[in-house]
Amino acid sequence: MPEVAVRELTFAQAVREALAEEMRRDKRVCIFGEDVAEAGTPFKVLSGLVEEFGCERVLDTPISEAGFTGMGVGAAMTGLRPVVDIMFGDFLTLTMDQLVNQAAKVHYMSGGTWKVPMVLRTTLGATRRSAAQHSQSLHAWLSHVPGLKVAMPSTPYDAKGLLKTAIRDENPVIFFEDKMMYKLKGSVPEGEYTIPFGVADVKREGEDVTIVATSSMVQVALGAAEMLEKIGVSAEVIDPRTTWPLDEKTLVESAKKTSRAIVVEEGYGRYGVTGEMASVIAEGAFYSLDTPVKRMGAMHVPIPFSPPLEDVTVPTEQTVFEAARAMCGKA
Amino acid sequence: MPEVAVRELTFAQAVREALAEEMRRDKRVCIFGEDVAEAGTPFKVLSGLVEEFGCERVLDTPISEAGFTGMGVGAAMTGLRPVVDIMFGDFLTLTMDQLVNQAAKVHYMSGGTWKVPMVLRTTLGATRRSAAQHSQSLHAWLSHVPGLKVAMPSTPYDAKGLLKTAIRDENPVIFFEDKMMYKLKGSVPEGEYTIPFGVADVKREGEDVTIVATSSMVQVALGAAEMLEKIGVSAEVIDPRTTWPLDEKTLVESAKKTSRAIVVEEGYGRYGVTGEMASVIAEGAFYSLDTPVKRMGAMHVPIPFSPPLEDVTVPTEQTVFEAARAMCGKA
Amino acid sequence: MTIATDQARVIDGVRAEQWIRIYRRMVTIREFEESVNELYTRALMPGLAHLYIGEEAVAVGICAALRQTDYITSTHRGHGHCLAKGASPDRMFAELLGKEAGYCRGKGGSMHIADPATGNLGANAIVGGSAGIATGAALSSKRLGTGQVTVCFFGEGALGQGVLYEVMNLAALWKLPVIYVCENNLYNEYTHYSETTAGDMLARGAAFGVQAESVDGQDVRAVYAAAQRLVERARKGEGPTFLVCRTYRYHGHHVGDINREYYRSKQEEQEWKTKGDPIKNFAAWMIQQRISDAAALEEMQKEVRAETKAAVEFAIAAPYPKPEEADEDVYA
Amino acid sequence: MTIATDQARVIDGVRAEQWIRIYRRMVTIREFEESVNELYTRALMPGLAHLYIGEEAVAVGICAALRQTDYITSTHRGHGHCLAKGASPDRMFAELLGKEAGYCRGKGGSMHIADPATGNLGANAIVGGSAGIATGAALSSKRLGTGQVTVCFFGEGALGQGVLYEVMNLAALWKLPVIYVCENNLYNEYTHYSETTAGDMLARGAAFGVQAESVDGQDVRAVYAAAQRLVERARKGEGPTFLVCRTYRYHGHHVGDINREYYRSKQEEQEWKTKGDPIKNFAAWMIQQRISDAAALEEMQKEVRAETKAAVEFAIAAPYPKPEEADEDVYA
Ligand SMILES: Cc1ncc(C[n+]2csc(CCOP(=O)(O)OP(=O)(O)O)c2C)c(N)n1
Ligand SMILES: Cc1ncc(C[n+]2csc(CCOP(=O)(O)OP(=O)(O)O)c2C)c(N)n1
Ligand SMILES: [Mg+2]
Ligand SMILES: [Mg+2]
Repeated sequence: MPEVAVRELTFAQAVREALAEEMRRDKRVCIFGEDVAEAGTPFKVLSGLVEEFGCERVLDTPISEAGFTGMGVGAAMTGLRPVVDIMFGDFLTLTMDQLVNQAAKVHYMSGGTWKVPMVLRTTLGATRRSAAQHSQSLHAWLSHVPGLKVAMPSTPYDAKGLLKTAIRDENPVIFFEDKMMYKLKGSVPEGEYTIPFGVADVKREGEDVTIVATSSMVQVALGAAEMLEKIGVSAEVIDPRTTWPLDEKTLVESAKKTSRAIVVEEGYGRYGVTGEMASVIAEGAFYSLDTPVKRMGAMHVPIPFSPPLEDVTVPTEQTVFEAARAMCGKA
Repeated sequence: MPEVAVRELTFAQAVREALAEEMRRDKRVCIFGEDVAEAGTPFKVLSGLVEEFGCERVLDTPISEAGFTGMGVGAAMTGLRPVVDIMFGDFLTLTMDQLVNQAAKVHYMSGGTWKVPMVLRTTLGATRRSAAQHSQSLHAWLSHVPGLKVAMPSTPYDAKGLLKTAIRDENPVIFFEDKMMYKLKGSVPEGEYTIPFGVADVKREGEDVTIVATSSMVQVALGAAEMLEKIGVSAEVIDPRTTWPLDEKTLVESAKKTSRAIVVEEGYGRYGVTGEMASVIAEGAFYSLDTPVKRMGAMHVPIPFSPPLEDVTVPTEQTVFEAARAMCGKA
Repeated sequence: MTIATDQARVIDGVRAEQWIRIYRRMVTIREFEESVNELYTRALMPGLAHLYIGEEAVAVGICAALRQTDYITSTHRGHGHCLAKGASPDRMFAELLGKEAGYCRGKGGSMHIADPATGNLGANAIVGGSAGIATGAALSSKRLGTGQVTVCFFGEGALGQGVLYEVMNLAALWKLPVIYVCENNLYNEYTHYSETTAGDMLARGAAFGVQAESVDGQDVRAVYAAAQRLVERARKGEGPTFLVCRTYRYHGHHVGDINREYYRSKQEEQEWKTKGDPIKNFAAWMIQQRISDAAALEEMQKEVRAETKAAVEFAIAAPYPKPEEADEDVYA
Repeated sequence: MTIATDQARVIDGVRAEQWIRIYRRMVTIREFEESVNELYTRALMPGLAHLYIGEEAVAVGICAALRQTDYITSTHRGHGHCLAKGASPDRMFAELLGKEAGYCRGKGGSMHIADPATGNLGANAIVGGSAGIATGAALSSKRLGTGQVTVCFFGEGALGQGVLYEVMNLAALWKLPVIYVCENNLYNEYTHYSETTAGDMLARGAAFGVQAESVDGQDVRAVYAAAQRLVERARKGEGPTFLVCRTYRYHGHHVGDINREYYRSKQEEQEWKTKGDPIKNFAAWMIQQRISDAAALEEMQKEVRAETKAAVEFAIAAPYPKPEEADEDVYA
């Protein structure tokens, strides 16, 4: 095997590299969204792409989330591979009809004849002091909908590999990036790799408690695991990487092994991802669990602006650490 | 106490009576939506209201779900008590920004100064042979969102009492009616009553297994309970009536008593209501459960048109019966 | 043979066979829909359906100007569009009855007929729901240089949906080969369009940079002429257009909408049927122009009727999908 | 005292005090926004903010024609609207710093200032997000017969959002007392509006039956005159209007948008600032008309600056809300 150079890239760079590689590989791949071209998005994630691929393939749109998402569906059905950019995950509210009544159902309703190989990239995540309409993590909604796939990378490495898989998938994929992770660095090998959907990644092995986390909460969980190690608790951190398809087996097996599980999520705690994953574990590891699965999601409030308020609405290394410590009976 | 006449009303009549009573009581209450006036909606739920209250208070709108839902928010903030009619729950996709980024957040974002006393009535439920865009049960999405309340009546009695409470509530309430229940009859006392939110109703007492169900699935659960009785299984049927606020205590206490629980729902089984309720029970009744909580939701597919396909996508008396029987170890 | 048409609607170079094909398509749609109504009345069809009777000239006039590889998107009232674009009645009926042999293997039903072979991107049960898809298809054609044109059919009720204006704006900005065809049959379900539509309909295209015009939707020759012009324009890369077709649905909003007098008068219905019938008027013109004669047209009608009957029988006899198929086709 | 204005913009009966009040509001906004920028630069403000500098004449000209009980809705770039409608700078700064004393108890921040006392239904961080709310408020006023008028402010970027047309159509059908004020400052974030807006802007109102006009948004007298006319029209029950104000933002899209040359030239910015400054031009006119003189205006500016400074200090000193407040105010 040839040696593969591994570099440190930021999360944003990894996303950009995945897009650039796929656009070089496949002329049908194109990007559209607001301020994606010269501006390269407000987060500068796409900087440089319009220069390389031209404004025929990187298209600035009006502020018409429903309209251009719908166009993504039609374009995907007819030969392009659009990557639609929705600047903030909060604006998914405007695209739900196109995603749920159209994109997710076209293949099924047409008896399997039409396909929608489209990717919709958007953000999630709070603590940016952006208040209630720019801080939500709404991935539970999309995970609820058959016909969609949902990817939630937690590292630069995963971001690149999962995005390439998403672009090559024949189905609509919603790709969530935590806006607070764009500057996070991690090693990313040069050259080609993809990461299959539906395969959880054990980010850290452990024996005493399983922490299942998604997106940036994986980083939080890893931080908590370090703290736990210092008090003699060995935490296993599992990242499902895609909420749909969901790798139930890995979640369940880990919980069986540790007999304790916590689900950490930045989406709202009620009627969302924590409920699903906790149920899967509670059912699959029923006879092994020492204690109920603990769910930690965002507080059931619109995200407040004020820092001291916002900071208490989402799980942190400290709160995860404390929950795990209590669960493991360490005072 | 004066004797109260009890009549049999259909679910649709109960809804209409609640609206008529509230409109008589409070001049600020008004209705808007598509074909709500002379047509009285395609389901004829509102027939007669425009005749009594006039077209100033029962307003036909263009096909602009986002627009008139948004107007509901503004009207509610400024002195009206609008009841917005969204013909099919599937069209909620078009209103999500107005409901989630506006209605749900106005009170909070304004630091408690503005209020949105608005009701949005819509439908859920499959098996009407209406295919994938007219059959969804999307209440999990709204239940996920802080700032909204969600009511899901299962009988004519509950429909009337919950709707009156919804109209008097100072918050946005999403009110789901199963379109297949509109002709269901049940006794409804004449005159004034309301039903508080967040109080589950034990629709049938039992000892061996708890069946938690919402909306028309309560009727399915009751049917299954009858079948179970014949084989010597005593099922308790619990109807939370509102998914938010959720009466966790009643769910948990019942499961503690019976040591077995099934959650039956017409929403999709993944990342939705079954996960939430199963988690609540699995956690609260952890030390009492004999067996994992069983989740029964709609199959993870867009609802198909063809009757033999559609019929297998949602729980039925038979499938609930079988699940409960297996759970109770009856062959 | 080239036909000289009357002053108002000159279309040069249309051959007699083409007019006859057009006529046959219109009759096919009418017969199809009459059978749907009957299937419903006989309780043989699950659910409901929205009949296209009265509006045949629109779908047929437009689709006659399209190539097989051109795209259409359709609506809840979509049977006419699908047939006009080339769908065959037997598989359509099979779909309406929820049978495996249907265009969607029974999964779509009346409101979701789709067919890649005839460029049918799918009917859509969300009012305005296909505007994005149609515009996106036009983007593909432009980017891939295929020369295809997309027609987006919708009722005037869809003018209430904002997404339509979002994509019209985009189509104009990007000069996409898409034609927005508004079928103004006067009613959004049970409400007259004048109660739901302020301002000027044509101005709604123009305001977004989309060239707008209107046409008598009961006159297939006029529709065809307009379509040819707009399709050519689109194919040449001159951008999107908006065509409002004035038409009328003879039946209820759906097959179950029998008592309509609270929203429209019997007299109004009668007038449209007698004065504005697209099939009768076109037949009269063809006879007058000696493109055909009464006997030949009657013969054709009989043929179509027999074909339709056979298609219905095929569909009734066809098997249902197996329940296990419910979770196939969710993912590609 | 009645002022004779120049030909093009006759407003009879405006008293000198009113012009002076208007001027003071504009200066207040400018000073407020300069301080916001400074708070950001000094890292004293959490998050970002979108400055209104350069556009003061629009908010002030419009709101000067409104009563306190009239409603407005605002945008992400909302400080100017809120102040023009009567908000006080101290509680605004407190909100921007996330303090308990802020208009929203710190829960809203820069983009969500709301205030029932001044009829401010709230700023909105969803582009186009307040169009429904504004139109609904107008429905209330009409139904309850209160005579209130609602102004819906938005940037030209919001013209991309379909919901705007949905509610314009409704406002026209129901003749609601609402004025849609489009602030065309030429840019949607980092993209020139000509790349996102096809057709004709004014036609977009007219197409939905909403009377449309445009005005020089840098000339507060012109804006005020137009507003008075449209407000009166709305109050008389004559229905909705659409007013496009041509204006310019001097700073970046938000406080962090420093390097702007990839989307607009320094020269363009310079031209607007020198030729089109709404405050300078209005000051010159007031002096020329002898409504005030340079010394008095300078004095006023000093006063405003001192008030602003005090307001900033108030906000900096004010306490944060307690973390336990995070789950208060979710439900009423
Ligand atoms: C988004 C949405 N809202 C409402 C409906 C219910 N609905 C179905 S057809 C219809 C009227 C459509 O009128 P129009 O567009 O004029 O088409 P027509 O039926 O006249 O052909 C309505 C309101 C729907 N299917 N989708
Ligand atoms: C629905 C939605 N889409 C995108 C954004 C991101 N965004 C914030 S401001 C803005 C540009 C707005 O331009 P315009 O309406 O002209 O207002 P201006 O900033 O020029 O005052 C965009 C795209 C948003 N806040 N909401
Ligand atoms: Mg119509
Ligand atoms: Mg702008």
